[in-house]
Amino acid sequence: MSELLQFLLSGVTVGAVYALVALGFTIIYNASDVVNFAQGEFVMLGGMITVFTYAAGAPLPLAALVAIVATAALGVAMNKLAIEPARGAPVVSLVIITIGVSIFIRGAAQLVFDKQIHSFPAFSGDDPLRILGATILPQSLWVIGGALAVFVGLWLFFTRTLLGRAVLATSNNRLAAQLVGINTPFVMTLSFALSAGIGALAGVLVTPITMTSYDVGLAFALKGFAAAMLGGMGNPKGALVGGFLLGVLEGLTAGYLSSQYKDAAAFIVILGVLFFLPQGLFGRKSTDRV
Amino acid sequence: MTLLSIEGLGISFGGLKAVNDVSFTVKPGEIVSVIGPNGAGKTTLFNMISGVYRPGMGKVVLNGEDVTAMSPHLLARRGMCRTFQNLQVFQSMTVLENTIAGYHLQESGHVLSDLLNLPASRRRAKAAEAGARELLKRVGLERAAEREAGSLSYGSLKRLEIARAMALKPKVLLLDEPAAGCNAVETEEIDHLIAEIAASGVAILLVEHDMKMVMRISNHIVVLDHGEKIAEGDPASVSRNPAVIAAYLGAENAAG
Amino acid sequence: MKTFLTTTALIALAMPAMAEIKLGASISATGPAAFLGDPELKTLEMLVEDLNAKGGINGEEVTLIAYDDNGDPNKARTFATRLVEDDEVVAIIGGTTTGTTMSILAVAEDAEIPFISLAGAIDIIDPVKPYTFKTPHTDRMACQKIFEDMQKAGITKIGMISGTDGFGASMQAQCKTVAPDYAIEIVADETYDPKDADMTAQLTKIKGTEGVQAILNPGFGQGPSIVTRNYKQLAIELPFYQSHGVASDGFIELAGTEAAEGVRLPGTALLVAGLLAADDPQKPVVDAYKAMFEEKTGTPVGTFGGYAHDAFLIMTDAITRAGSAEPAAIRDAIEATSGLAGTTGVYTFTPEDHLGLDLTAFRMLEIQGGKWTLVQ
Amino acid sequence: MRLTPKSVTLLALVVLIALSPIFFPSGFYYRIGALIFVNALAVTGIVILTGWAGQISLGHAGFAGIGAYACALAPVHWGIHPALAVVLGAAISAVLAWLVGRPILRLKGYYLAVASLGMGILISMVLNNERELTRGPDGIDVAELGLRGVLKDAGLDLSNGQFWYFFCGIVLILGAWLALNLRDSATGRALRALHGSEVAAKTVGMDVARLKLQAFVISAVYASVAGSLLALQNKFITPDVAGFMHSVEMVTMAVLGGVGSVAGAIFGAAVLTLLPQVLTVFAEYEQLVLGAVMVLVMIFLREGVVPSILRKIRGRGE
Repeated sequence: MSELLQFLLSGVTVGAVYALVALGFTIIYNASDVVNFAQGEFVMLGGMITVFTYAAGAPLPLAALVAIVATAALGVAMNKLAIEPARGAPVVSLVIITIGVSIFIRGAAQLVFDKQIHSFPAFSGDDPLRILGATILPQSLWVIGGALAVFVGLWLFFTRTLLGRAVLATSNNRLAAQLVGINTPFVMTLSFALSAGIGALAGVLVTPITMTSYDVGLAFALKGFAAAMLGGMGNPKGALVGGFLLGVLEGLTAGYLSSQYKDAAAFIVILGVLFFLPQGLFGRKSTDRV
Repeated sequence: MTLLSIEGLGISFGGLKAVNDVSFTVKPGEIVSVIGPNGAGKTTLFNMISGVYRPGMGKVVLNGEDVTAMSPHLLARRGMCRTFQNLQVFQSMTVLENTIAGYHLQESGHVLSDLLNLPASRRRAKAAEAGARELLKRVGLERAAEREAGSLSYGSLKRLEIARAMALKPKVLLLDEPAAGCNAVETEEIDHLIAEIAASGVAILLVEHDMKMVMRISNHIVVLDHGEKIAEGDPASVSRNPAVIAAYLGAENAAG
Repeated sequence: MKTFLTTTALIALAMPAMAEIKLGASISATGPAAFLGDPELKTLEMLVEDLNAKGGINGEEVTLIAYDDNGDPNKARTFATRLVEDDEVVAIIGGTTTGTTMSILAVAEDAEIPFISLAGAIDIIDPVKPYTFKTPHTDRMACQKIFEDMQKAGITKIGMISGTDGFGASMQAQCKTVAPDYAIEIVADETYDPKDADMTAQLTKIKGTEGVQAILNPGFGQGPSIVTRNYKQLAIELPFYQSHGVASDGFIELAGTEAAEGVRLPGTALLVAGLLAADDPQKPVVDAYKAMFEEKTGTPVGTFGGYAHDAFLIMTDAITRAGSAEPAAIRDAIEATSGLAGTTGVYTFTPEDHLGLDLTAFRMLEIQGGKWTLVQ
Repeated sequence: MRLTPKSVTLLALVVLIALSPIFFPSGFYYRIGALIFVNALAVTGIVILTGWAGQISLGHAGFAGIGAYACALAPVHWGIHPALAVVLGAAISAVLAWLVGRPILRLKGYYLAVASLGMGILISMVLNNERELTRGPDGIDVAELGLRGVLKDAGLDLSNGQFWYFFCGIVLILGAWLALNLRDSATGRALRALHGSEVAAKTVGMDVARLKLQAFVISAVYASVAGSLLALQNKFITPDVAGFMHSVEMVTMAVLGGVGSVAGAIFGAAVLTLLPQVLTVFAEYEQLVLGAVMVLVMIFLREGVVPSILRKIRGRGE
């Protein structure tokens, strides 16, 4: 029983990491239909900038804030320099562009920072909390809490605020959005800033658990992408559920079947879900308009 | 002798009945037009008949066979083809290639034969090209054969779509607003083309806004409003039908 | 395409013409093995500079032509071909991973160019190939060293949790092969992906396995640090062994002093420089390298940079003794190396042994109070 | 004979492959040439799948992995000649593509991307984890093809580098010929048509699902043969050949050069294969440059380098 609980807690910890990354994908996708494969690099930057700012003597909260703001600014720059100029390009070109940006950021990070592995102290210490014989680190609660908070924030943003609806409107029909007076360039800028900021926040929260180095981005991006697609791209609920589902699946597979093939189990489930629900669990259904 | 028979066809989107219980028939060589105000459900009806949407109720019977919700490529094999209101040409292919694409069923052999460029593949490709050039001549596009389809004018694209559909030698041809966006001269050209195709024994089902054209060429007219069939008959009787006049006037008043 | 080829040709030609002895290197300075390759490349560059400042070898300057293979074996093979055919080097150092090493090895053997590898697998030198040598202990030796220690403590049943990267997977396989020699049974065998965030599921499974007396974690990078923290999180009381893959101060820092307490691993003299006896043959070379590397890079020395140091040391020693920069002469001189103290151990090559180290070169270390200590 | 674009491409390819060695300053360039040809072969498959049929795959390296490991394993375990192992690998890849393609090709855009990504990761995971069979991440030796020896006995003595240069070159010419045949055939036209408008393709009788599947299978065979050639040439292979980054590399080569054209694919393969060789002096900046090139080409030469340049030339000519 405590074993099962431990597997679940392990899965939830990992799942919260995936969910946080997946949530970052949602906003940019909603505003521009672009799946940003550089999202993982935002997570890396969040961790690395915090590490180096903290090492330079700044208090941890300030270092984290610097990282989030700097990464958000970088997100805006990415939009202006790489995404806006490629408006209307086919999906495969956009995939290449965002992968190109991610390779670029990684290349820059290895020059600006270093190639070592880094970490910083957990926010609330390292003493594990015990629940019915199973344990969880306080930092995991920070990550889970972060994922939930970002989810609630996004959900309120998209459903309750004018700006959030403007983002959705821009995604549905850019021209129409412009016609009703939505400042679409601003919406795009905002979405990239938010996505990058959320990615950096994820990096800040998970680094005490997973550590960070210049090349952790790709792994985050792939798992976050998979989680987001599992849930249905563009839907914050999908990202949250997809992330936790993926994590718990991995935890249970590692615990009960084979740790070697836990990633396989995750991808087989994704393939299975897409077979029956081609838009993911909560994705928007689309019909051909002719 | 009925070729195509629509029996009680209907569909709803999110609880809203877009088309409800529509029935009519088309005979070979006959031109049947479906008219109605904007949003009456004409294109939706077309999409159901041509297998793009799955109907919620009713049947489509082609040549005595139930073909309801059958995939468009299987309908094509059974002799049904269509054009699109919002143009579905293969933009980055040449005009000639677009037309040859219409010969797909006659032209396609085994993929290995295509890879190796075997004589059989070459022969079929040559035959398709010859046929396509002939068709382009018929619709007056032979001079544009090597141009990229995306560079053609709207009217030319409409004719290209018809040429592509004719390449299939269909028994039933569904034309969704073939004259929309065309000027008077172009409309008249299309007008003639349609009459010619019908004369060769093809059953034609037409959605069209240009009332003059509809009245001129149709043998039979079906009128839709709010997804329901409100009238049907020859052009003269339909144009006198009070329900039809009310629907159109109502629509125009609402729009105006 | 032609213009590109000419561009490469020009760049190749633009290499300094004054070079006397050309040494080649293909190192994984970026990519998944950058953690290992980065200090290796820095070490080589630093040592070449230092050597030339001291007047080179037999009065001749040494030029290092180093390529970064990203840890991709295919690229490594291409760079090895380039080193041999285009740069015409007399010897090659490199192959950060076993995969890249195997690629370079084929080229070097074909061209009869001496090659010293920095990777762990025993397959590299077993069977012996005429031109291939290596400096790190084999992963099999690491297993043996650990199992020796376990045997002393009366441990017979262990659980393993290994990384799925080349390093972890190779050591996992070797440990399974040699375990019976030490009457040790592997009762639980789990793995994790190098980028995984949490290994408590695997550890819980091992912990719950009947009869486990100790746990061994072969791997490198951040994985072992996370495993170590999870170990503490789950309050597992069993003896915990890590591999030489994490033998650097960085590991203690990342895992945390508390979690790392009591962890044992087979390491090299480099980690315990301060604890070496004054008459230890390795002391001078270890102290010198540690001082130079830490001053130059500002980062603590690790086992992997030490491998590159030793390869360079063996190579330059052999060229000096050969009195010639002919590949065949260098090869013969390397094979005749005897009693040469490096950071990893004291090397003595023979025609049957192209590793030149034995188990004594490994020192069993234990972390206590955030410091490495020697297990007596 | 009329000079069609097809014969121009093939002729240029033959001339380039035959004459380039005249300018090689050292034997190393044969190696680079052979690598370019192998990459170009795999990328030609991507042109068929992505350029013509418009379907994305982020998992094609998986098929390269199957081709490569067929050559590593079949000769050892079943005593099959390496040349036959290439065919066996291609057959396995084709069957797998056929089985996997049926469900996943129903997906569109990013959903297809993630599904193909999953497929590639599963293949690479099997190669990494089934140590008993594949010897795991450290890689496995591959048998000698033996053709070079046969040629030598026949009086044609080529160095290892030369042999693989010309052998891969000939296979590439063959692959390009097949692809160009396909392009202008009924199947190729149908693939390009369904890319333009799936619904219109259906209405003219094209079996869209079947066509996509054919493109998927053909491109899988291209990737598989490329993987085999790489393994045979290196006489050693690791699971990296099936890794995600290799899949991305294939797509990048195709898109940079021009995903709609075989010539573009070959150009893209050449550029990306040469890039790390040109940048060795600035190895630290390699990633930076690669990333920047990817972004800039996609923004300023949207259709890829070759088609964009051809269009400019033609535009000026008119």
